[in-house]
Amino acid sequence: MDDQSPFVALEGVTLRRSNRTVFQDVSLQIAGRRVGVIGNNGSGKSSLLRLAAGLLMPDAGVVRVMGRPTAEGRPETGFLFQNPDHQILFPTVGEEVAFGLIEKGMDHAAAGVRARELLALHGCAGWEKRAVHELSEGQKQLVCLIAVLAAEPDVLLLDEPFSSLDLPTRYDFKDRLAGINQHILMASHDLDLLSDSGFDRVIWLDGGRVRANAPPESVIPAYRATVTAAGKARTA
Amino acid sequence: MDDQSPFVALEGVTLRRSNRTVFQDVSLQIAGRRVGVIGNNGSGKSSLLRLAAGLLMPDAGVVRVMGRPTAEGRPETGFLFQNPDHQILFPTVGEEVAFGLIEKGMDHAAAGVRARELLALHGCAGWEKRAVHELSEGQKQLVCLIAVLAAEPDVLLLDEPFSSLDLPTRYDFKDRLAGINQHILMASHDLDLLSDSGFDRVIWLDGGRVRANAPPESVIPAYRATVTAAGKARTA
Amino acid sequence: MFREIGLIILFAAIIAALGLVPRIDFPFLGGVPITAQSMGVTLAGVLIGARNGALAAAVFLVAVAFGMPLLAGGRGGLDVFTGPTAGFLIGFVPAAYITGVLFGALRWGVFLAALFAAFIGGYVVLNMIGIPVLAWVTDKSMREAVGVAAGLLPGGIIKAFGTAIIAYLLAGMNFGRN
Amino acid sequence: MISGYLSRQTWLHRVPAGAKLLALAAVSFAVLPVQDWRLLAGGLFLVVALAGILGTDAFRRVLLLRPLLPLLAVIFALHALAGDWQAGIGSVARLLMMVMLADIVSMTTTMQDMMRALMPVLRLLRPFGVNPRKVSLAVSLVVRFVPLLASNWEARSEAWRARTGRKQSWRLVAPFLAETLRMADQIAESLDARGFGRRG
Ligand SMILES: Nc1ncnc2c1ncn2[C@@H]1O[C@H](COP(=O)(O)OP(=O)(O)OP(=O)(O)O)[C@@H](O)[C@H]1O
Ligand SMILES: Nc1ncnc2c1ncn2[C@@H]1O[C@H](COP(=O)(O)OP(=O)(O)OP(=O)(O)O)[C@@H](O)[C@H]1O
Ligand SMILES: O=C(O)CCCC[C@@H]1SC[C@@H]2NC(=O)N[C@@H]21
Ligand SMILES: [Mg+2]
Ligand SMILES: [Mg+2]
Repeated sequence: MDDQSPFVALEGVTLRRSNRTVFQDVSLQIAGRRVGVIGNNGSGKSSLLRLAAGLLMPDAGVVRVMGRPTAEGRPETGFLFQNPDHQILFPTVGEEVAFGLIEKGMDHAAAGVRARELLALHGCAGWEKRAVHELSEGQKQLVCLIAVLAAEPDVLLLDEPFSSLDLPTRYDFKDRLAGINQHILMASHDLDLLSDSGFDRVIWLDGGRVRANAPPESVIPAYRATVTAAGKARTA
Repeated sequence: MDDQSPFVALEGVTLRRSNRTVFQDVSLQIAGRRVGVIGNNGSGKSSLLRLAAGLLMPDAGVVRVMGRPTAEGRPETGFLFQNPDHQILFPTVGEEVAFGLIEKGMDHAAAGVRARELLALHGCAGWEKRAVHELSEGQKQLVCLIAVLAAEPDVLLLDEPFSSLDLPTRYDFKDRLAGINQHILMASHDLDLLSDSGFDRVIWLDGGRVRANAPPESVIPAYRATVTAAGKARTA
Repeated sequence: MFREIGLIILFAAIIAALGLVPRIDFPFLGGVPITAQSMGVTLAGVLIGARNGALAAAVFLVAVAFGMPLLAGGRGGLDVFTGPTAGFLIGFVPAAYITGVLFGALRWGVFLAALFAAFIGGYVVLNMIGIPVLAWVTDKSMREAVGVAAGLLPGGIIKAFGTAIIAYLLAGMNFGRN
Repeated sequence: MISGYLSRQTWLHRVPAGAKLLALAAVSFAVLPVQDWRLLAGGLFLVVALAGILGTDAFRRVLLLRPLLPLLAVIFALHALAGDWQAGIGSVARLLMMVMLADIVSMTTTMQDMMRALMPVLRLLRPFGVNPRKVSLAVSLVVRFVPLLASNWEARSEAWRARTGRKQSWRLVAPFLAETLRMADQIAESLDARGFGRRG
C-alpha cells in the first residue's frame, strides 16, 4: 500500500459507547506513514484507535484498515493501550514480549530468544524473568511498547505511548519510530513530539468531530492557539 | 510549619520492595512549598511518594512528615496515584469526589453538594452521575485530581498528575497549584512544567540515590544535559 | 467470545485464589479437607453461567494437573488425581454446571436461588461424586464415607450462604458490563 | 511457579512426557483391583526405590507428601480395628504408591511438555468445542491472575489507606469485586488486540 492511499478510513461512522454518542456520521481518510491524533480529553482519540484495531465496531458506517472493513475480521494491527494495566497479560516480562511473536507463528524457544534480544536492544537486558507487576509505571509502559513493536504489525496504533516514559527513553523511541517502516497512528498530548518527529499529518479531534487533518505545521499551532484562548477564558 | 523546615524528611532510609533495594541509607530533607521530583523510570519517585504517604514503611531508618514519623501513624496527606485505576474506589464520579470530604467529617448531603461545585469549577459540570470506568483515561485522571484536592490535606503528594491531561486542563492546574497554600511534592517527567510553575526546589533521583536537591534553575538543565548525553551514547 | 474467555480465566483464577484460604482438617473427615475452593466453583456457576462456569472449573483442574500448586495448601500435580479427594476434584466441573443450570432456572430472587443452587451443586453433587471415589480409593466402607459427607454438611451450608451473599452484592451493582 | 518441578535434570526428565503419562495411567488401573498386601507393598517399595535412584533431592521431595500421613493412619486404624491389618497395609501401600508415582511424573516433566503431551487428549475433545490452543493459553493465564487478584485487593486497600488513613474495611469488597470483573473485560480486549485467535 503506498503512502497516499489511506491505511485507515472511516466512512459515515457512528459510534455509541453506553448511551454516549462518541462519533456521529464521521468520515475520515488517514493516509501517510506517521499520523498523529490530538485533541482534548474525551474528544475520541482512544475510541478512534479502538475502531481501527477492531476492538470496537461502529454502530453505523464502515471502518477500513488497509482497505478491508474491520467487520470482516480483525485487522493485523499492533495496539498499545493507554493504560499499561489494560494490556499486560503475562506474569513475566519475557512472556509478555514473546507472546506476540508466538501468535505470529514463531516457536516458543525462538520467541524467547528474540524477546531477550529486543529487551536488550531497548536497555532492558536481563529483564525477562522480572515480574511485570513489580515494575514502575514507566517501566511497564516501556515493556508494553517493546511487546507491540516486537510483533512488527503492518499498522501500529499507539495510544499515548510516551505518557510515563522518562526523557532518555522518549528520545530513543523518537529515533526508533522515525526508522520504522510500518504505518503509525499515534494519539498524544505531547505536541512537541508530534511537531518534530517527522509526522506526516495530524488529526485534531474535537468532541468527536474532525477539526483538522493536515500536516503538523498547520494543525498544531492552531490547536495550541485555541487551547490557550480557552484556558484564558476559563480562568477569566 | 514554615517553609524552611522540611515537610518530608528521610533519615537513613532503606527500602526494599520484593528483593529489590530501592533506597539504601538515604537521607533527604524536603522543604519549601512546591517541590518537584524528577528522574528516570525506576529511579524511585513513586516509592519516595509512597513512603511519605505512609503506604510503604522503610526497612530501616525513619520517614517524617510534618515532623512526625510515619511509623507512628499515617500522615494527613493527599495522594494522587500515577495510575488512576489504582486510586478509584467508587462507581460514580460524584461518590469518588465526595468520599474525601465525608472522610473529613462533612455530612453526606453537604459533601455531595460540594463535590458538584468542585466538578463544575473544573469544567466537569454534571459529571456526578457518570460511571468512572466509562470515562476516558484523561478524564479519569482529572477526577482523581479533583478528588484529592477536594479534601484539602496539608501535604499533597502528586505522582505524575498531568500525564494524561490535555493542554487546557494542564494550564488550568498549573494556575490552580500556584495558588494552593498546601505543601506539594510532585513527581513528573514534564520538565517544562516544573521549570515554569514556580517550584521552589527539584529533587533528582538516580537509581535510588539523590543526585540533586536544589532550585529548578540548576537541577533541570543538569538533568537534561545528562539525559541527552546518555541518549546520544545509546544510539551510538 | 473473547469476553467469555476472559471470564473463564478469571473464575479459574478465583477458584485458585480461594486456595489461599487455609484448609481445615478434622480427623473424622478421614483426610478430606474443608476448603473454600468448592465455593469458588459454585460462584462460577452462579456468576458466569453453567457452561462457562464448568469450563472455568475444568481450566482450573487442567492447571492443577499441569503441576501448578493451586489446590488449598499449595498442592498440584497429577498426584491429587490419584489421591483420596480425586472424586471431589473431578466433581468440580459438574458441580459448577449444575449450580449454573439451577440458578438460571429458579425464579426466586437472586439470594434464594443462589443459595439453593450453590447448596445442590457445591454440596450434593460434589459429595455424590466425591464420596464413592473416596470409599473406593481408600477402601473405606460406604457407611464410613457417608459419615464424612455428614461432617462436610455445616461447611457446605456456610459456603452456600457465602455464594448467595456475593451473588446478591453483585446483582445490586452494575459491575461494569458495557 | 511449578509446584514440585525438579530443576536438576535426571534421566527421567528425558523420557517423553507422553510415555510417563501413559505409564502412570497404566499403573493406576493395574493396581486398583489388587488386594494382596504383599504385592502392593512390593509395588510401593519399587516406587520408593525409583525416587531413590533419581537422587536425594527427588527422594526428599516425595517425602513432602507428609500431609497424607494422618489420612493413612486413619485408614490403617480402621482396617486394623476391624481385625484385618493386612488389608490396612494393602490400602495404605496402594494409595501411597499411586500418589508418589504421580508426584514423580510431575516432578520430572515441565509444564510445557505436559501441555504438549496432553494436547492430543484435548484434540479429542475438539468435536465438543474445545480448542486446545485456547485451553493451554487459558491455563497459563490462570497463573498470572492469581497474584493479580491479590494485588488487586492490595491496590484497593492501598487506595483506601491513602484516602482515609484507616485500615482496610469491608466496604472494599464491592469495589474489589467490580474491579475484578472488569479485569475479565480487559483480559479479553487485550487478547483480542494482541492477535490471539487469529491463527486457528
Ligand atoms: N510493587 C513493586 N514491587 C517490587 N518492586 C517494585 C515495585 N514497584 C516498583 N518497584 C521497583 O522499584 C524501583 C523504583 O520504582 P518506582 O516506581 O519508585 O520508580 P519511579 O521513579 O516512580 O519510575 P516511573 O518514572 O517509571 O514511574 C524500580 O526498580 C521498580 O522496578
Ligand atoms: N468504556 C467507555 N464506556 C462509555 N463511554 C466511554 C468509555 N470510554 C470512553 N468513553 C467516552 O467516550 C468519549 C471519548 O473517549 P476517548 O477515550 O476516546 O477519549 P480520548 O480522546 O482518548 O481522551 P483522553 O485524552 O482522556 O485519553 C468520552 O466522552 C468518554 O467519556
Ligand atoms: O484440595 C483437595 O484435594 C480437594 C478437596 C475437596 C474437598 C471437598 S470439596 C466438597 C467438600 N467441601 C469441603 O469443604 N471439602 C470437600
Ligand atoms: Mg484516550
Ligand atoms: Mg512512578
